[in-house]
Amino acid sequence: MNAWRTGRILTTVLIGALAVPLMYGVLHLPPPGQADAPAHSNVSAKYIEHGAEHGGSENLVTGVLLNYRALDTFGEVLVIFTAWLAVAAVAGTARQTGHESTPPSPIVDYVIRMLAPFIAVFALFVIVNGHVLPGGGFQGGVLLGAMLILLSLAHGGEPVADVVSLRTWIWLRAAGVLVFALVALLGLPLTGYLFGLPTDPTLRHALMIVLELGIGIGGGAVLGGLYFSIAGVERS
Amino acid sequence: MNAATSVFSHIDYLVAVALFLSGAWILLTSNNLVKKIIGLNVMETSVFAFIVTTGMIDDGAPPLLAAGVEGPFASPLPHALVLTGIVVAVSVTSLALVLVLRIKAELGSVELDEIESVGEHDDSAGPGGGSG
Amino acid sequence: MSPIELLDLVLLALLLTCAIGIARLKDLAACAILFSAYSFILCLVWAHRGAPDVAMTEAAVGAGITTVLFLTVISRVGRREK
Amino acid sequence: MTHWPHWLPLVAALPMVGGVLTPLLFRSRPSLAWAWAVSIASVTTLASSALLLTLVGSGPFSYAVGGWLPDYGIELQFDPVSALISPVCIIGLLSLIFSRRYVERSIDPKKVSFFYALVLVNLGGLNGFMMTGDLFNMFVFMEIFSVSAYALVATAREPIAALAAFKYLLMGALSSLLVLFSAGVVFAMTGTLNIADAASRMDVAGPMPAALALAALATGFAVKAALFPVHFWLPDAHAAAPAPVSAILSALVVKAGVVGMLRTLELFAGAEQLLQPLLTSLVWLGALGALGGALMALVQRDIKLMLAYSTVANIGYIFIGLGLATASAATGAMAHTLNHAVIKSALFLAAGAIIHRTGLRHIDDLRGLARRMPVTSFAMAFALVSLSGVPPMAGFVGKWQIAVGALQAGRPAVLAVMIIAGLIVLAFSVRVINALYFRPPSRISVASATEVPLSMLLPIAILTAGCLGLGMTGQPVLEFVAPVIKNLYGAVP
Repeated sequence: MNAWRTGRILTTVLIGALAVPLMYGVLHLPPPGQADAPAHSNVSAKYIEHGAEHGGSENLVTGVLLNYRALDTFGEVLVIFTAWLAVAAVAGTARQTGHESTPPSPIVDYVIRMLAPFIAVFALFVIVNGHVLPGGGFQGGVLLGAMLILLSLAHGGEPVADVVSLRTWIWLRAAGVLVFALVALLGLPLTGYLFGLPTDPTLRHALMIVLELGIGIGGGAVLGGLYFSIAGVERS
Repeated sequence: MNAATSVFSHIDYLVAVALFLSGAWILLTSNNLVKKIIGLNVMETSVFAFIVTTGMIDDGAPPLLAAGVEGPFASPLPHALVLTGIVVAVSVTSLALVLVLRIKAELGSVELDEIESVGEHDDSAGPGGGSG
Repeated sequence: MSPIELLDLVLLALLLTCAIGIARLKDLAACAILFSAYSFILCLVWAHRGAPDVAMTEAAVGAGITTVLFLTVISRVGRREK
Repeated sequence: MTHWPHWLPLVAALPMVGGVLTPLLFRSRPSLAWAWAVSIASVTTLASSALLLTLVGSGPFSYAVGGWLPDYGIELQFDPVSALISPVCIIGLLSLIFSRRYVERSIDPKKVSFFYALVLVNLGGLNGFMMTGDLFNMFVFMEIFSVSAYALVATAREPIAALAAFKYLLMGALSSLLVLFSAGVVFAMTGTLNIADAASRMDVAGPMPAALALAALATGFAVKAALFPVHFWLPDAHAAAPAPVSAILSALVVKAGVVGMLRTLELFAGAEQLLQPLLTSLVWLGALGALGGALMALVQRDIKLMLAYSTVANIGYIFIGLGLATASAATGAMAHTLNHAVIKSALFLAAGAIIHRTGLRHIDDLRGLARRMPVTSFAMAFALVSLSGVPPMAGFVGKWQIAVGALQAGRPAVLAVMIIAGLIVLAFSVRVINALYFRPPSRISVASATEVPLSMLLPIAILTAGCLGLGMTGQPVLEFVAPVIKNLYGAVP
């Protein structure tokens, strides 16, 4: 066992030694919160200045995500779908029977069933109001995913995974990527660039809502799918 | 700006780096695969904390241009980066957990030393064994 | 030292204790729950830092989904770290 | 065809969307999934060759995604470094063609459409990573091809594959974190994520944070490229993966780390005093990697492990070239990045064909195979000769330029290490050729083996022809890559 013990001590010393240059380097960065630091005076200043009319949304973060740096968000939506692809490729979609999950107490069951619609409405609200209030596609998607997991905790997973066929689940999970790809292609005729949103406010607003819904529903379905695969309740 | 105030003004960066290193310590020294993944998550959230802090501004408002809100706005770019990063972290974590489930099913354990000792016995056939 | 800055320091200290707690605890379920608390505190810190979007996502993902995934795997893999 | 710039983002987006559609459309029809994947990959290859012609014709060009200029949005750029996209597409297409028969036996039929989807998404991520000029966008594309690579390693049926994928995942996640951390530091220093813009503002923030960002970025990409001290995740992952995946990993995914290191040098070109220690450490780590990788390859009994360690050795060669920072060494390194991709994918596909037919992985068990599988054995032997750097072949071009660069930079010790490593590579190549051709068969499955079908032989044959072809056309490749040197190293001796 002492080999393992010395290994631990060695790593502790290595990480302790690593701390010094890291902290020293970070100390020389401009202090956080300084108004004239480069972080606020370069690209971010331009976002804040022209955010509303260019980005098309008061919530600048949504403007950055969907308009200025749309390729990042497309990559992002693809990563979350690839995670489900990976989990399905490794774990397979066969339903693991044999491990019985203890049924929760009726109180928990009732409360979750009561809460679920409110979470869904709140998630939809967060998705649709992503350009005015803090929120957006990701946050809504995560809330939808959390609702799916809560429901499957209450009902033991199988009924929730069986609410729609696996085929529909996969289409829902790919919603984010497909919607984003369509809107990106649409950008070509409208703005002459891929991933470009038109400058006409109402059309841009509509496209952003479509993007948010796609990301939200896609993200929620994928996160639900990840839980189904890990808990072994995915439909085969 | 003597050393004391500079350390105090950079406290957020220092805490983020400290969390990064503690996450690295958990990742490197833990023997249990699930514990390693938790350490990986601690590291990831610490890098996100660092990036959000770069966008922070003293008594500034969140980057929402609602009517009537002035004053310096926090920089929206780091928030967009961290949103993307969080979802990447979930993806990597869920793949890692599924791999752990498969390792447990096929190699019988999630403790690294037990798995390695299993590895030694049938190493004569090389990692691939007979099949392609 | 305005009370808000004091609160910040307390939250940062709590973050560090959570990380050390995760490092030292042998019981994986406790580590997962500590990680959930760690995410919540991080959500509070970011909400104060003027980043509501990120705070909301971190709370829902870090404390919600990741912890549930950990607990599901721990329940099937074994709770005690050797 | 007039220069249509929109091919640039499409070369990345098309395989990704094609990959996402694969499980949707063909989950229960594996052969259709294969046909779909091959058609998507071939369209992408045509697009990338169109881009290559534009680059050769009218020089590097950039593309503002969404119409936003770099000071607002993300800028994609197509320069000789990102010209690696066309070999990526070609090798990806050939691996996909090869994997039809191979996958039928080695992967569970229900997961075949997921396999092809992951390969397409991986190729799309690689294309995107090599063309983007934005630090955070590089991180996102890096995650895309990394997550799909971890899963592809784990699609193999052996139990060891899951553990190898897990170790690969931990190291890959660590390297992505370091890249993200340095993107955060660069943003805090310069306020922008665009590489060209950040490079021009780098000196405003003083040397210390720049050194931190450089160290984190270089370490992150060194781990992704499996440079010497942080290479230990590669052999198990590349050996345990299915053969077409090993070809894609060793030939392409590892080269993304090299391209990342080139972007790092581009970002910090202004700060010479910071770059000097990095370049010298790259030379020595590369030299140790070349020697260590070759030695480990020599002692391996499993052919795929041998090829995996030889990848570590060749990555060592490439980083020696980048570290020496002379014009000929750096162009040699970039040429070797391309040549090694072609050689190593030919070797892994040939090894996959042998394993597919005989089920044997040990070199000693493959004795006398040449009589039963003439074409595959000839391809394996031909590519091994090319790997050891015999003159007219592709392996020689890069190594010779790096050796000349080592002499120019006055580093005879490095040259000595390269020669020793080259001899060791020759030794294990001769050992395999000797086993294949000059020894009587010792296994029934070798004696009864038959040649693999055409869909596996064609890609091997094309890549083997490339081993010679790239050797012949070495000079134009070197001239093609030369203009990048100036903005990598600034003034270069």
